[in-house]
Amino acid sequence: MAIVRLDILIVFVGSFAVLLISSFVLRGVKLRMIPTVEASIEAVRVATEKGTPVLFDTGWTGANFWGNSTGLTTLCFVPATLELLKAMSVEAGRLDVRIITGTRNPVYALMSRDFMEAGYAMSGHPDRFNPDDINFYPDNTALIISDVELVHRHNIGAAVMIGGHSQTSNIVVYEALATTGAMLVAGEIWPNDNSMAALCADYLSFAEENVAIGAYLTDDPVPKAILAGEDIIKGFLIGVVIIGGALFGLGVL
Amino acid sequence: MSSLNLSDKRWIYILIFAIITVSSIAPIAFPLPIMQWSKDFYATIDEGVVVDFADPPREFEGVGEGTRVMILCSGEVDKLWGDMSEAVTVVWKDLKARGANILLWTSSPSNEATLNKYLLPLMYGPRPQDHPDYGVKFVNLGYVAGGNGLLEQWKDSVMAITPNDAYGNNLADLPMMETFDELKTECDLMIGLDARGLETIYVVRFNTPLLEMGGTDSASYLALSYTAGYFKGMLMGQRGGAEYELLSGIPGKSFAYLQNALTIGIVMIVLMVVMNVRWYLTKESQVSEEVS
Amino acid sequence: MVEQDQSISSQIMANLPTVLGVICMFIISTLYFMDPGWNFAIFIRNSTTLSLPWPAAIVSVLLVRKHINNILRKESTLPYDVIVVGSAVIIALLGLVGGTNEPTFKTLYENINIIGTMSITSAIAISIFSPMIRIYRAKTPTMALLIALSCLAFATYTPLGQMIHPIIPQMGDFVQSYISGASDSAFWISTYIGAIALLTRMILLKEKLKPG
Amino acid sequence: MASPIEPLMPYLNTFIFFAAYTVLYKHNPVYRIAQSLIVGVGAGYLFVSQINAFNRTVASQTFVDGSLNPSMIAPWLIGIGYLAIFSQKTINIYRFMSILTLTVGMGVALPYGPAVFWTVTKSYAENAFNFLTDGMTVASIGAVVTALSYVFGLSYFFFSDFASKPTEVPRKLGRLVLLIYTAMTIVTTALGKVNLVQWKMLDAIQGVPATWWIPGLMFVAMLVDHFYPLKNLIGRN
Repeated sequence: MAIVRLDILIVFVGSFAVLLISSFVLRGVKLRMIPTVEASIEAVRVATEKGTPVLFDTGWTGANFWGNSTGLTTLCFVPATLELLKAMSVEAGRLDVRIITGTRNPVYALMSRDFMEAGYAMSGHPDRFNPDDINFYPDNTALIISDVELVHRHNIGAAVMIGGHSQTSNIVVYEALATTGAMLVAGEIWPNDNSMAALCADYLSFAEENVAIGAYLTDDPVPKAILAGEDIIKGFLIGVVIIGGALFGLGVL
Repeated sequence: MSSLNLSDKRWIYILIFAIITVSSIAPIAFPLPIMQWSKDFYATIDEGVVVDFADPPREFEGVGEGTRVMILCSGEVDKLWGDMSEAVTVVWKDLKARGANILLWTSSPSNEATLNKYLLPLMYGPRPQDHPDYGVKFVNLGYVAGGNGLLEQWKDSVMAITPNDAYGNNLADLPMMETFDELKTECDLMIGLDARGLETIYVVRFNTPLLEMGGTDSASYLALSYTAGYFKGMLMGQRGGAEYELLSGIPGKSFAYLQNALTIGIVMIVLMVVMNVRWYLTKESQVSEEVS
Repeated sequence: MVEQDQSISSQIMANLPTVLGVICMFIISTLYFMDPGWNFAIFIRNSTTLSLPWPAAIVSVLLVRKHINNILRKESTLPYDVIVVGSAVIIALLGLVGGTNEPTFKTLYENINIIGTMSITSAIAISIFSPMIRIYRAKTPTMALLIALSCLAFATYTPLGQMIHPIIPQMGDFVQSYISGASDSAFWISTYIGAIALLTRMILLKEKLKPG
Repeated sequence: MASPIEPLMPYLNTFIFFAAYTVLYKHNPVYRIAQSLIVGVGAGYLFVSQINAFNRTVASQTFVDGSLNPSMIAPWLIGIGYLAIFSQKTINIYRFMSILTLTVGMGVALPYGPAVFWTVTKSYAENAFNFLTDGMTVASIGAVVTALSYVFGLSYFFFSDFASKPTEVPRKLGRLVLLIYTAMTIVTTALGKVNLVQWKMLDAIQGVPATWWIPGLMFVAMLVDHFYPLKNLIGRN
């Protein structure tokens, strides 16, 4: 049995080591805000004022075995968006407003049922949870075409769309939301999808900000310290480009 | 619904459909600059490339008689076919003309259905399995589930994991597969159709030369892989098809799409400028009204 | 100290699925660095992968059940619920009786879902043009730059740029290949780092994957 | 063997393709019919394909030559475990299965993150100063622009005050780099996707049988409806 690419293995183990150490050392470091966290809860209030449900669409976010690095980021959206869904459900339960979800991932559909039910229960109004508001669709096309229909039928007043949508199809739903004048909170896994969110969304978070949402929803200092630790890895990579680049250029390496 | 007036955005939709219809009826040819990644794509097929992520480097000498080319239809080709059709067709024709041995895999039923409906009948007739090339110059694995995890396993042996092709033939009985089994060493070139993740499995570990084809905008999310050198060339969209037609001299139908793109491009630039000028003039007149 | 130990052990027991999941995750990860892999890791990976049809089948049934309930309740969407249920049942029967190669089963899927997919994907174009015309106003330097870059991109990716001057598509090609490529890298790589951080939080049981 | 309904398929697929566009006019029954068909057929297809997949890979392999194949027990147990979500008493079994599925998926892909960020960064570093050896060419200038853009882009994502405050200028440049990407992506996406409309339009015009009259008819119907709402016809009957 041979080890393949030892250098990647070292970076792999090193990254975890840095973040684990950061979880102790960097507690209390101040972090910048992520706009979509507060805005998502605000979306529930906006929908309440308009008297419409909130659309919560996460697209393909969920369990996958794509076995590539983009599959990894998709998986990492699961805990973040589920925590957000729970937080929104608490507010929705309190304000008696429906959250209509849209997902094309079976495991995520089942998990969102669990998290949403818990959120409504935490609001003190478990009876306001309706499992039929969790919409699973067999593929991305069914998801998008049905979302558009739901937006028009319910005249949706606010939407939170944080997840993944095939081939920037998220913008088809955004365009439908524009016709109802809905508030749009968005963040996408893929950078090209995120460009569409940048074009249309009222509140936008992108890349790792979306993965970090769970850490922002808790008062625990440890997750935030780990987020601060990410900056050390980014700094290291920047250093590799600048210092390593100079050394390569000068022929030292 | 409000009445249909000039500021109604539905005019935009009507305008775009009108442009597409006219472009489809009467296409004309245009001067076309060739993107660097398309030149790289053709150069890799024509002249070859060196891949040196791992030691020792691998030297690929271009596609010739018997070159083992695996085509991995593992992205969202079902959604993009209308933007990839001509590029895939012309490249496939070129590979056939050069005598390549082509192994095809599709990662989802809908991708398989798309190729079965639109590509394979064009290349090998209504029943590809009955074509004389089948088993000798072309093998279709069809849809095999497992995504890139499957590719991870195929690196050691295709036949050990997947004993049959798309038509139920035993792979071991097909002559082409005798030397096309252990992908990490026996695949000379991979061409991804909107495929992702191949770089981490094959390129960085086994120096497999990798080319990529996608829709016009696939370049936006695959740019990393080209800029970082994993992809040795890319061919994007119907425009990529037109570029390859020019480079290879193989005739095709890609240029029909360029007239549409040109008209849309001009209209969009004009509209953006006009709307901005209108906005600026409205703003100015509002300011002067306030001053007076 | 004893109290702390107890709290750690009780936390582990309370989150046993997450703890076991994290252990499995690292076991599977080792496969990337080993040639060949080890059997136990392959066993876990394959078992989990092979079980995936279950949740997909369950939620498909739930979807149809929801529309059946709508029919029973005579909701306003009744005609459309009938189409959903009817088409799902017909396709399921065709596939279950005739197999997945049954010609009618295949052709219905190709001519409804695959073409529907292409339709929705193509609708993206119009959904982009519309907000571009609606939103792009040079109110700030950033917006002015966005508009200028959009014009450059339109000129680069259509024959227009070449017709005006060859330098235009060359500029567009440069921006796309180098700046956009690097930007794409920064985007993905920051997300990968975010993923490692998320998994670190999971190791410390700060992301539990279950509510409450 | 072709399906007996095959001759109808060109009409059906043109109807589906263009029906999805009618929502641009307004929410209407044609769109609803297309949407319901896509959802229904998709659900039925998914159900069958999952049963087929499980049958092919697990059920048919559970007993080999009459004896139990132990490696097939786990997929059965995990799969059946998902049914536990429907009872509060057993919900923890379901949670374990779903967490296992997620974490195993993460485990497969986890090393690819560092594999990408390390090899990409290394590759940018190796080429950044190529202009020293290769002179000022488009490729060597491109390499240094790539390295700088990457550095700026990455610095935009700093989370903490200790990192982001001292790097204010690179972060602003990083925002610019991301903006450039966004602008280019929006345009290339629009141009790419509009090709799909043309592809279908060509099919409708040049295909056999020609089906262009279907979107034509839809357009006329919408135009008529605009001036004389078609639902009046139903209402008067």
